[in-house]
Amino acid sequence: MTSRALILQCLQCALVFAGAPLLAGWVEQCRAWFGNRHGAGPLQPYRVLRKLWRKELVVAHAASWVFRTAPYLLVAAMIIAGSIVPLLAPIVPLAPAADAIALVGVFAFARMVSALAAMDIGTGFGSMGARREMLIGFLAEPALLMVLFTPALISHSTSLAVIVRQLTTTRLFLYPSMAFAASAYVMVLLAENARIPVDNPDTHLELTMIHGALHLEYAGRHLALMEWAGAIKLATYMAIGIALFLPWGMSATGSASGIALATGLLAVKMTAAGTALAAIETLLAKLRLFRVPEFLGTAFMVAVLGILVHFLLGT
Amino acid sequence: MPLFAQITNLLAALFLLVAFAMLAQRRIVHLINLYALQGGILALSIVAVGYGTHQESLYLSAALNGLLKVIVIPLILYRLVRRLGLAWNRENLLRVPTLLLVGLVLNIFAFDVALPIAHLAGTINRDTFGIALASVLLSLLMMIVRTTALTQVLGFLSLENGLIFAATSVTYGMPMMVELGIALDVIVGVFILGVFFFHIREEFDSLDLHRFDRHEE
Amino acid sequence: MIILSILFMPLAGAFVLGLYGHRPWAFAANIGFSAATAVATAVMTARVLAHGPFLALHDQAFVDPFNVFLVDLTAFVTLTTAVFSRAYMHIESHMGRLTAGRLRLYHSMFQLFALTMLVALLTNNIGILWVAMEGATLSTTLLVSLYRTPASLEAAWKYFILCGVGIALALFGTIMLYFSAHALIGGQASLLWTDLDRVRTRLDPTIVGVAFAFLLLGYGTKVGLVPVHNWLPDAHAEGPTPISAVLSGLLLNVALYAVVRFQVLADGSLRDRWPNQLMMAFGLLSVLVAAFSLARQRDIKRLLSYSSIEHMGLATFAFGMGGPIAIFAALLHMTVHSLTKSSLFFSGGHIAQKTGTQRIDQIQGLLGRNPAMGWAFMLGTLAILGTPPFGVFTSEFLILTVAIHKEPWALPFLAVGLGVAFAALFGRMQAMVFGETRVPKAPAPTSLWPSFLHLALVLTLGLAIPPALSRWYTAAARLLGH
Amino acid sequence: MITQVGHDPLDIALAVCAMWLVLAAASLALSHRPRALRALFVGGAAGSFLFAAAGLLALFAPATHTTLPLGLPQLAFHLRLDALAAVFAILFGFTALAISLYTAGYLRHEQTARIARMAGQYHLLLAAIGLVLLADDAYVFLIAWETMAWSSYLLIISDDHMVLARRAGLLYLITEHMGAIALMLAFGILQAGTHAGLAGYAFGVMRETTLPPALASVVFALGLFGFGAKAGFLPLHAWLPEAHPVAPSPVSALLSGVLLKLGIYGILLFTLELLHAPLWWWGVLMLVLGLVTALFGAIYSAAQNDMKRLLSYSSIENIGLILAGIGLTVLFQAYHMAALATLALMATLYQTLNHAVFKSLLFLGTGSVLHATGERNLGKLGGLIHRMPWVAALLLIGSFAAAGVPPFNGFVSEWLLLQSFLGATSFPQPYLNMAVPLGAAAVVLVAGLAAYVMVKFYGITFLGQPREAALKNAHDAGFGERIALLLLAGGCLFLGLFPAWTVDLFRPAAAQLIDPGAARDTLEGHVLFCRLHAATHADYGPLIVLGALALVSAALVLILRRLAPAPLRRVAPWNGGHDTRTARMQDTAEGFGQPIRQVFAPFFRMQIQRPAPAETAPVYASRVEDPLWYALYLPITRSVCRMSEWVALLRRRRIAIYLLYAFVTLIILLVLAP
Repeated sequence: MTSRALILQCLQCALVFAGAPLLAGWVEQCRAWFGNRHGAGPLQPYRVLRKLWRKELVVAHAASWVFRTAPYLLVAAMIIAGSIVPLLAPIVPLAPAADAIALVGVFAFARMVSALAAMDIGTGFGSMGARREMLIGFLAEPALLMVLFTPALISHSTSLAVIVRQLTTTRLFLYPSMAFAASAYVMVLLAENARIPVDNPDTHLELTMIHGALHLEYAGRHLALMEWAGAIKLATYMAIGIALFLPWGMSATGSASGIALATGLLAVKMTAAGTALAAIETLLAKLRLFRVPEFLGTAFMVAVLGILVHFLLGT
Repeated sequence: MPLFAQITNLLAALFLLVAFAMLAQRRIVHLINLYALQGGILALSIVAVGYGTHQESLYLSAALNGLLKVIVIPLILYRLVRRLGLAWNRENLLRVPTLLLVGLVLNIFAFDVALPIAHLAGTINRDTFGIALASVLLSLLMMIVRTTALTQVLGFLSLENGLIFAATSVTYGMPMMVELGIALDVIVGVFILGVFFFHIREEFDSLDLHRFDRHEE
Repeated sequence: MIILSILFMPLAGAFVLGLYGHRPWAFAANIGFSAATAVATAVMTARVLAHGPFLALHDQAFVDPFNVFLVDLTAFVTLTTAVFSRAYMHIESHMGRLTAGRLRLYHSMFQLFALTMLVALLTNNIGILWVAMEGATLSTTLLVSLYRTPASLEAAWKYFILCGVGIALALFGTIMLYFSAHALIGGQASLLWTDLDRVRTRLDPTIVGVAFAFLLLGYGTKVGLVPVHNWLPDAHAEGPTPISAVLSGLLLNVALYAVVRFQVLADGSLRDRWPNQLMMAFGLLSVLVAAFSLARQRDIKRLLSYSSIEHMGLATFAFGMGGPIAIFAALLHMTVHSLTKSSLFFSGGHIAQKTGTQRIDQIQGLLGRNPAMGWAFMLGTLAILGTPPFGVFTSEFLILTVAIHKEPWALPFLAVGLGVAFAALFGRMQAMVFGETRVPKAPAPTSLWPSFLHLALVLTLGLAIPPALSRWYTAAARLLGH
Repeated sequence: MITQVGHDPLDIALAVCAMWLVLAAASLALSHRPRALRALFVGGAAGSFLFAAAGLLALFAPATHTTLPLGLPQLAFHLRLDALAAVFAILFGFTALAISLYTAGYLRHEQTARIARMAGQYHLLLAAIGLVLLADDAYVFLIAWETMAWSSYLLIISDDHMVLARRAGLLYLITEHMGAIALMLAFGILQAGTHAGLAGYAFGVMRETTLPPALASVVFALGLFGFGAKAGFLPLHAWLPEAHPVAPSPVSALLSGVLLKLGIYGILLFTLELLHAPLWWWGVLMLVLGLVTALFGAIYSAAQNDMKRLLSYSSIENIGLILAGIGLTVLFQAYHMAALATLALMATLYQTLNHAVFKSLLFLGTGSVLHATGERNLGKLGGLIHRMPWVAALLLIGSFAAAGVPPFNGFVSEWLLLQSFLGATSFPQPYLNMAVPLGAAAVVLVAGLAAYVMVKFYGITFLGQPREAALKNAHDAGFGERIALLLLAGGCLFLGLFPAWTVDLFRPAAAQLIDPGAARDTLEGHVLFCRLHAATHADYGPLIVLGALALVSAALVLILRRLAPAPLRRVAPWNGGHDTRTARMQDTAEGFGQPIRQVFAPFFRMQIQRPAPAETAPVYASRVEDPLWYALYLPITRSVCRMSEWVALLRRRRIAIYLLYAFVTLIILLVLAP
């Protein structure tokens, strides 16, 4: 493990940690534009975070330590996830900690923590949000795993770094199976990050919200952490998608110039992905909760089709 | 065929005839008479066999059987019938002709079973085996169709007659010790039955067997 | 001599107790005579162990590896039953269910019954065997109707008629066998089993085939083989419990012993597997019918008697299969069934006595008030159902082993029979032993140690078979299998 | 590696079994001294520790065997402690250690008679389990196996005054007995194949013999049925959710933690050890059966409202996953893919060990809750984290472990299992290649559902507000119980964080069952992570994950303290402005399960009681029933009843009829006579 790799790892951590709100802001801004609104600008999340930071920390009487530790654990889990995905180069010293499957596991861990925290106060909304969140979780996870299986089968490894190295270092090769995987992945991403059509990130209306209900009792710096964790999660999912389906342009060796190029390319890809996400959200309408299984079931089927295509057409 | 063999065969035929008659008889007193008659025929046939084969022990056996089956048991049964007040009771037998027909079929069946065995037999009056088997089956049939305890017992006793008939006429008699044992068992059995009848009547007011089939699962 | 002394003890007992059986000391005397018989059999056993099998009384009596252990078993179970009967009948006479005369009758007939069974086992003469079996029927008829209730009279009547007819058929079979041997041996010896055994290959197959049909059906009635088993549940349920115990534990064994003796002869003569197939068919049918009947029983002793039918069926099946292991297993099965079933009748009898009812649905929660009774009954049930480490498991294990080798077609039937029997019997047992306590406190002391003693023996047999016993079984298996 | 062993591990294990028997007997003698009786459990715990230690020693020593002068004339008791048995011995010893300690504390307030009864039966059960693992011939095995069944039955109906307990016990024992009959037949066929007479019952002889495939398949099917009855996979699972709730909690823990695993042990013994050449379709059958069972268990556990029922369905789920793992192992083994077979076997064993530890933890925890509140119904619990901080904290670990999320132990086995699914792509049959990886999706779905269930279990029991006033008086677990829970939670953490070390425990077993080379090379690793070299390459480092989690959260806490030192203020919950003074505003257990019932409605047999609109005290209740109960168990019962009715028709209440039977039989016999 070289010092360059270490530097790269730190850079990546910082990038994910600090850049995630920007991405979230950009998506919001695009949605505003698509909705014919001005929008508050891509930097708005930072302002919100700063405001929450300063606010008094208000906690319900009934809250136990589960409630209070959850925000920290969530952010930590998301940062771990974000630092494992190859962002700029397929050189990730932390990669042995978790492969793609473990990454799904880390997200599941975070989901459980947030659901338990939401149930801690004992309010109706909290437990409702928790059960809906868990519902989406167990529906989305099989689909996500099937998505990840396609590249894993191609590269004979579930390690993201290995997959990306395989995809970037061989000459440009179009895998038809990956097209299926990519579309399934987008659907999973929408569900997992509480986006339309599964959830509406803008509303705290009880009938529609899923994710928002989990945050309902949080205030002050806790809420800030929760929001930040959400932003990192979105960024990480985007990063995974980019690493798997658009890995070109990453620096294979991790040289300074390569990294610079890769960073630039990453910014472009992220911007494009954010715009696309906003476009999808604007074009679609929110589904009823019990339509979500159908939606995710479709995602699962598409991912399975991807695997079958892989077997049929080979590599 | 020597004379004694002809006599034995004749007695065997009579024996079977009595068995048929018992199957069809309705009145208890007549049944007992028939039983005594059967016992007599049995004793006579034992004498005939004993004479024909020069076995003195068979005379003893004949005496034993005659005493028991012509005198002792019928006497006991008469006494029982009188004390139980059953003397002129008659039983409702369903369809006597059918019964006799079934008996006939049984007869044919028994002869059919006995035929190959009889061929092997070294004894002279080998054909009586079929008759013994037939009378055993007829007695069984009689037990099945009878509905009172006493008549059932008569069927049982007649069954036992058939057995002894088989033992003596076909095989020229069992060893004495065994015969004595069998006789002892029969007499004890009849005594026990006698005791029984009183208890049964005490408890059920009747010797009709239908009455006491209600304690079943 | 020794055989005479074995037979003398119960005979003397029958006489003495017939005169004084109602006295307070009669209970102990009953034990005393049984103990004396047991001692005499022990002496005989020692002699057999030392010098091997022997004939006695002008060849009319004999002891070989097959009957020696059954004689021991009979003497032993008679003794423990006498011990049990002391406590049990004491309570019965206290409760006024028995008059002095009946007590005399009971004690006398108990000894007489023991005598007939010993005679049946020890005699070499198949005619005497028949006489003894008939004697056993007669002596127990009186015992079954001891209470003179309508139900018991009915049961005794059924017992008498059905077994009487059965045994009459057996006599017919015996006569035919005698007939077929007469030409070969001639004279008195044609009834001696040892002589018949010598010429068995030369006996005429046609006659022996028919004779065996009669004998199997006849003695099978006393074994309790389906479809001629119908006397058995009634006789067991209505008589006094000690009699149920010896009926199930001993009489059925003795009857099966007789069947097997004849099977050996028939095997030798027929040389096809007809006798074997017949016994297997009867055995399997008994297992199945008994198992399915168990599910509908409401009376505790009736329940146990159906289980007896099942187990005798199993043993018959095993004898039918033949071969050293199967016969070994069948002998073991007879032993452990006898011990376990009498143990169950001991505890079941006390249960019925304490609760004042034999109806299963009125008994509940034995474990709460009378733990010893509850445990004895529960462990006994487990044992009889073939649960390891009790000995019944061992024999069933061996029977299944042989069945897999020789008669795989029978396996589904056996499995269904064993399974259904387990579910039915265990379910009934559980309802009685567990649950809210409804049982009143014991009115008088009980005598459960015979029950536990039997269970301990069965447990020992399940874990290890003593070499001496195993040698006997093996020798008997060789004797029967040739 | 332990090189020099003072005593033969087999001797130690045997001595421990004997000691348990002595303890069982001692409970009879001490039946009036509660303190001494409870001390027996501590003795039992010491024995369990020794047993586990013997297992550990046996892992790294060649298999030892011995015979005892008991048993049948030609078949003495054969005993042996090999690597496979050693793995299960460790599992059993460790779990039993915790459960024994727990029980010693748990029984504090019980009646003496009950303690005595439990002490006797419990130690008998331990001895029987130990003997099952040591058995090396079918006779000992069956003796121990059935003794285990009925002694555990007695424990299940410890509360025999409850009708439900009796029903459950009966169902359990009948199922077990049917299984035992099947096993007896299976062993019999195996023995018949050896042509060695009774001596063929020794496993040693069976190992040397190969049966023809048709017979082997019969043995396999019988074995699967027999062991399945114990392990509880579909459709033999029905006893599980009935028996666990009514049994005393330590017994539930032992049932779920150890007894079910012995079914797994048996299947491994049969498929990979005694029948050496598995056929591919066995694997597929077990795989499908396992996945169906797992899904069934997961879905049903989400719909339960009783703590222990929920956990027992979750046990069914885990058993399903384990069976799927065995199925994969057998499938790989049938095609001689040693590396993948090893991987799948390790996943199986890992899952087995994990489940033993975390499910015992959860059951013991529910025992403490039950003790403290007298309540098993989730709908009447809540907020116990404040009253029972120890139990709550330790059970949180257990819940995470059961949910299968990193860095806890449940995830490791799931990861290994998924990796082996991923490897299932180079079979000679293309349809297997396409179909088997889809199984992974089922596994993940099950894991997701497990997380759902655990959130429900933990959240409703420990979090939120108490749903009943009486809960305010709940007390935390006592000392003995706490030690046991700590031990098991520690086990969860150890297994979760040190997969490389744990896998080392399984290597000897994999070498024994599959291939020594593959066992050595398939998985490697050190303290930080474990690395896979099968068809796929991957790493997993739970310690890094945990370290990073701890590091980042600690850093965040520190930084935020410095940067945003706003004070903390306690207020009433906001709840979107709605009233929160009553605990009834919270989700009920039924409410929490509603999405599952909605999504999986076709799988359930449901009865829902909806309140009328005008009702003043509205009650909503739902009852979920097992369709298999109606599709399988009741029809069987009915057909047995019908059969016995037919048989009862033979009883005709007339002597004449009985005579007729004899007569007809005689005629038939005479006709048939040769």
